[in-house]
Amino acid sequence: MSESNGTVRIGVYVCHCGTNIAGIVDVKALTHYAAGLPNVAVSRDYKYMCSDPGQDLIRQDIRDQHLNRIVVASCSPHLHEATFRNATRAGGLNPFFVQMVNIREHDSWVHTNHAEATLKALDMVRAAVRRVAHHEALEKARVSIRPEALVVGGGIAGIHAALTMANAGKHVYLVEREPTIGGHMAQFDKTFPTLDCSACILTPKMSAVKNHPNITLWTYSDVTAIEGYVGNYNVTITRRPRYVREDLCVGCLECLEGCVYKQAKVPDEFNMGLSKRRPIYIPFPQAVPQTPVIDPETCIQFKSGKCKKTCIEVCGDRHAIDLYMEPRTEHIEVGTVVLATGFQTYDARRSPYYGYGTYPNVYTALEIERLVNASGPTGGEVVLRTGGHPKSVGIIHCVGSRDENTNRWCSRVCCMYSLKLAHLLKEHTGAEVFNFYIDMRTPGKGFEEFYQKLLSERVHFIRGRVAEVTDASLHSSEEGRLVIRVEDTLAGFVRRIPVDMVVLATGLEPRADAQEVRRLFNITCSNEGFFLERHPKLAPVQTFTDGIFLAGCCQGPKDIPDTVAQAGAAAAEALALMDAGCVETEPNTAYVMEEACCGCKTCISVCPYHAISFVDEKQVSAINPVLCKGCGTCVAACPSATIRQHLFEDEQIFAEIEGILEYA
Amino acid sequence: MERRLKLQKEAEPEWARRISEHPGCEGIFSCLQCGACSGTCPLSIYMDFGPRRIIALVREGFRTAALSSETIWLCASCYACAVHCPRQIHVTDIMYTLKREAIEAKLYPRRLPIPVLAQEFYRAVRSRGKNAEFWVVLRMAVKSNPLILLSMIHTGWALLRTGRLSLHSEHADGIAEIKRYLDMREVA
Amino acid sequence: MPEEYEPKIVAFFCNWCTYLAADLAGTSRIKYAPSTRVIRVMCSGRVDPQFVLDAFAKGADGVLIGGCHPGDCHYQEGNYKALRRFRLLQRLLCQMGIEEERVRLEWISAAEGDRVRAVIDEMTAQLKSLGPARRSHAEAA
Amino acid sequence: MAAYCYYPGCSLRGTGIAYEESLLAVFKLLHLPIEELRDWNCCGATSYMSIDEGSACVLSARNLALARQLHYRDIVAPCSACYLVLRKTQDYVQRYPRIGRRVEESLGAGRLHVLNEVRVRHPLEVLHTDVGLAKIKARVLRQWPGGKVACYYGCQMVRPYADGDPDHNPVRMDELMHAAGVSTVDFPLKTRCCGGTLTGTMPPVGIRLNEILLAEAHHRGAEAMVTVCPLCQYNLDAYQSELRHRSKTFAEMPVFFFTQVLGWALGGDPARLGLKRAISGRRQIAQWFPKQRAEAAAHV
Repeated sequence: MSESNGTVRIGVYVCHCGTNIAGIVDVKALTHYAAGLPNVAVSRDYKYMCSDPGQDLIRQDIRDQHLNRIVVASCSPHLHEATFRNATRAGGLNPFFVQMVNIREHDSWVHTNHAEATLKALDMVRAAVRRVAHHEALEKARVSIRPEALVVGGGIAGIHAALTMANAGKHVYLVEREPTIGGHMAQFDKTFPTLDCSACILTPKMSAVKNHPNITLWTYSDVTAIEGYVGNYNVTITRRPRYVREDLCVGCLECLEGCVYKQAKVPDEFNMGLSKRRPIYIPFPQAVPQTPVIDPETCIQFKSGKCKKTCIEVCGDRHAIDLYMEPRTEHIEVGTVVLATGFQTYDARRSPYYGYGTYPNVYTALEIERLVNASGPTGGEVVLRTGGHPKSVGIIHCVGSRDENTNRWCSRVCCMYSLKLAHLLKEHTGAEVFNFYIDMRTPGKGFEEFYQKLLSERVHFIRGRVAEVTDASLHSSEEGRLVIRVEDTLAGFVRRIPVDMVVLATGLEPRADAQEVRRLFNITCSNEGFFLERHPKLAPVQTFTDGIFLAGCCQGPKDIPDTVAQAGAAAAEALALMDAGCVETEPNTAYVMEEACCGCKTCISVCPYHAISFVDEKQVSAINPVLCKGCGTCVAACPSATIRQHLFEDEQIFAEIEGILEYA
Repeated sequence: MERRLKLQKEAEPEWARRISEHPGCEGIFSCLQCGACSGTCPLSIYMDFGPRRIIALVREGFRTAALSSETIWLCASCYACAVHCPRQIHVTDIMYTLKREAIEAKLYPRRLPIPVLAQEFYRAVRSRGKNAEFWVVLRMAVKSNPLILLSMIHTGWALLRTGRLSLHSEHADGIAEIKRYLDMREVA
Repeated sequence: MPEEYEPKIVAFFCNWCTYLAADLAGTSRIKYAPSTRVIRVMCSGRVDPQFVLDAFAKGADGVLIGGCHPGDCHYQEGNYKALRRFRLLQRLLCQMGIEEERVRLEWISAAEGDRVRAVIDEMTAQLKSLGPARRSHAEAA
Repeated sequence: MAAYCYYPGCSLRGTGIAYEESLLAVFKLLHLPIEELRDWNCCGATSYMSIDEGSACVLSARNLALARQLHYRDIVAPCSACYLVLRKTQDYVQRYPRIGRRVEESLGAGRLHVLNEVRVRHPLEVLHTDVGLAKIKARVLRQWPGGKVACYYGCQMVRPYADGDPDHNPVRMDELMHAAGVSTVDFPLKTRCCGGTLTGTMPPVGIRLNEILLAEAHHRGAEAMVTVCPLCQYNLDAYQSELRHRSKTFAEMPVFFFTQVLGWALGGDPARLGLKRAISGRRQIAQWFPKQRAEAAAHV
């Protein structure tokens, strides 16, 4: 190859990106200018450099023009660096002789003045031309990938991802925080738009998880630490004590009846507090695992130590109840991670004008899911908190969505689940149902048809954001009821509509601990607080940390079909990595010029990966390239400038600085 | 029968843009038309358009319709809409801006005493530095709708009897200075 | 072209947060002053004080270093190292007569495209009011 | 202790004179030094804003600058409109350069920042926060002779510059009433607008708004309403006889300033609390505060 000797011959390729770049930057002038820069042998512009003919230009020129350096002025290296490296390799040149110039995201898309944008592009290309001359041939290192996967979160996303990978023969650890898997989907009554029973389609999958030989399920557990890197993550999981041993419990549930509390007294989380449970409980009848859990906050024995412990009596010689259970720590090694930690619903108390928490007959949508459910707290009978059945119901959309004062985003599922609840409430009670919406969003298979069905069921649709729910009446017809005040924006006047029940379609938001989880897994959140995907279109389930994938609502609100599809995609990406068995890593590691090292050990203290050790015999530092992640902090910290970094050599960066400022 | 067709040539998009540059009016183009403002407003039920439709008129540039509306004058500046708006649009400030524009363009509805009151108040404060409730209200009534006076006799008497109505109009001591301040023109 | 003084800022953006934020500003079509030229580094911890001195010596009017928010560093704590180094550097530059507004360290996460605009626009305005950097001081370094 | 700077605004010298009387009495009873701002001028209120925004801010700014010049830290504005306009001016001169320039032109260059060095306070907040509920409770000397009251906060004091009390459901006045031994009713319309000047300009509309408020207060079991704003008090107070003429079921009730209630509880001289300035509910007032009792009480 020509790279090691002889003169530097650079090819510069300026991409138009249609009009994305060419509309602002004068690409002809840029190409012409680049041609005149030192060492530039070829300078070309092309409509789409990333297209096959564009890449062919590079391949062809490497061969025909004996190029040994390539500069591509186009988009972000995060998008197409791999593309142009591959093209370079295909042309017979080491792929690390490429430097990209980001004249789209960093130039044409953010500036409006043609002259200034072009000037900036000239500077950037000049810097790259200077830099690339200092590039060297590098080889990618290979890291092996362990065939085990970790799935965090046991809602429908986590369940589907775990089953997919387990079915492909990989061992999967599924970690769930709650005492059961199932997530929010287990709480839903029916699913839109088909009105399948949510439990009927979910519980078989939950059982499949339990029975799958390739799945280790840890519920009531948290991931507390993760170290390592793609293919080789060391994960620590803390399993909280449920005080009932999963290995000994047979799931007879006699202990529940045996509890000294003959009346259940504790608000039932699964039923959104609409029913009570005992201190020893299982969240719902189909819970997986079928092992009860004791809540130490409410158990008399834990609170006072003076309980008759009838649960233990009932359990008898099965000895499954162990009040001295301690938290257990598990250490596992996995190659990939799928995060499926889900969402939380908006706290309706944050919108006090809708009266949630003030007026008993104001409900959240999730409460209604339980209320209409046949196995719910009322057996599916819609009974008001104040007693009786509602004759009219108002469903308020966009509570905690599309609102700068609370959450800005559209939660995507509320229109459809509100339609579903409208249908179910009408079906269960025959009540008159009013929907109050800002915009009706039904973009999905069968969704618009469902909307039509609801219209034909004579459900009222009033376009307007509700101003308030009040019990202050203006007329005898309103007395003792809740009045919804809203501008009917289509009819063009303000209306007061008395109802017996108000349902708040609360939005979806990131979990309260999303930021901690993000830090734990070293990934990023979007402004809203949902986990950020690597690329919104081209890498929607990847993160910026290799080997960690996203599934479900932790990445943004979505409905069940989309969640399952995304979970499948995340599983497939993880499987692709694990099946390949190894991955190439960026050769941007640091290395020590032994002969110049003064042995001061400054570098050792700054390395977060313990990749640097001190070689006593030689009195110098040495860097383990497998552990080095390529941050370059030690390079900057080294007082004798003896540590260097591949791909980010000092000369390369100095050349870039000089290139930028040459004509300044 | 009123003809309710609007031709696009009647729209003044440049005016809309100019309005959006006034303090508090930045939000007109991000309005969702959700109606939270009109629903919250205690006075929208008396208005010809209500705040939501006023925003719709303004951002589409229907200047005359917006400025000659009664809606903007019925706004009592209670700020309920501004606090409730999911786009945090300062609806009250938009109303103020439109009131000023309407007075400047002399498009405000003449029968309405509210703009008259505003102007009388403005004059009183300009000349005395303080408001004189009695005289301002009296002049407003005389200029707009003297019949209002009839309805006021009773209240006026009650106020006078309880010592709450001052016929004397107070001056601020620094009135000369205040006048000088107010006469300064805005620097470009 | 108008003869208004246009400052030139050399920016060192970390690969994982600020560079991505600048990419996001692009995909969101956020507009900002064309004063900045970005050099990509893997981590703000890689920014050697010499790079900054060199930039001033070669005629930069300002240097902007962008890293992940504290606690969010892709490399755990490289940004803390950057911060410590930055404080020393700022003192050194001050002694050399380079105003402290000319060098900035900002934490900008990958989601904060608009913050890229805000920081660059603000810094550009400040540099405009300061006028061109006195190169001689930096050369003396 | 630095004195509070008292900014009466025009209404407290007219229709709201009872507010001034009772406010000053309460401050005196609590030994809070308060001095009237020398040479104050009108804040501009909503009407001036409707004609000329820049000048409206100039008017307010002059008061703030005067207060600062006299080294006051807190300017107490009892009228909700004054309170809002002063705060809005502080906000706008910062937020909008155009307004800042207009104000600076009048005040003199470089003096804009002084406007925000004065804190604009509502007396409700001063009594609730600076004095505190415990202290007020400890100083209560008289039992409230009337029944339950409905606390009505109105609009401009709670929106948009609420200063700590939640704008949808403010509670400070209710808590002060409880501290003074007065029971309050749950009043859902506590921040619904009274219509402001509409009672004068569009009487049917303005009076209807007040009718809704009064009827709801009555419906909730209140025997009186308590207010924090001279305009609210006037609107609720002045048109009740008209409402009574229109509807047989309408029940007249007194409308107090919160400082009148506090002044009574703290043992103030009833003659100096402006109780006689009420237009409506005079029968109840005469019954609750009979002459002898008032005189006897004055010597507590």
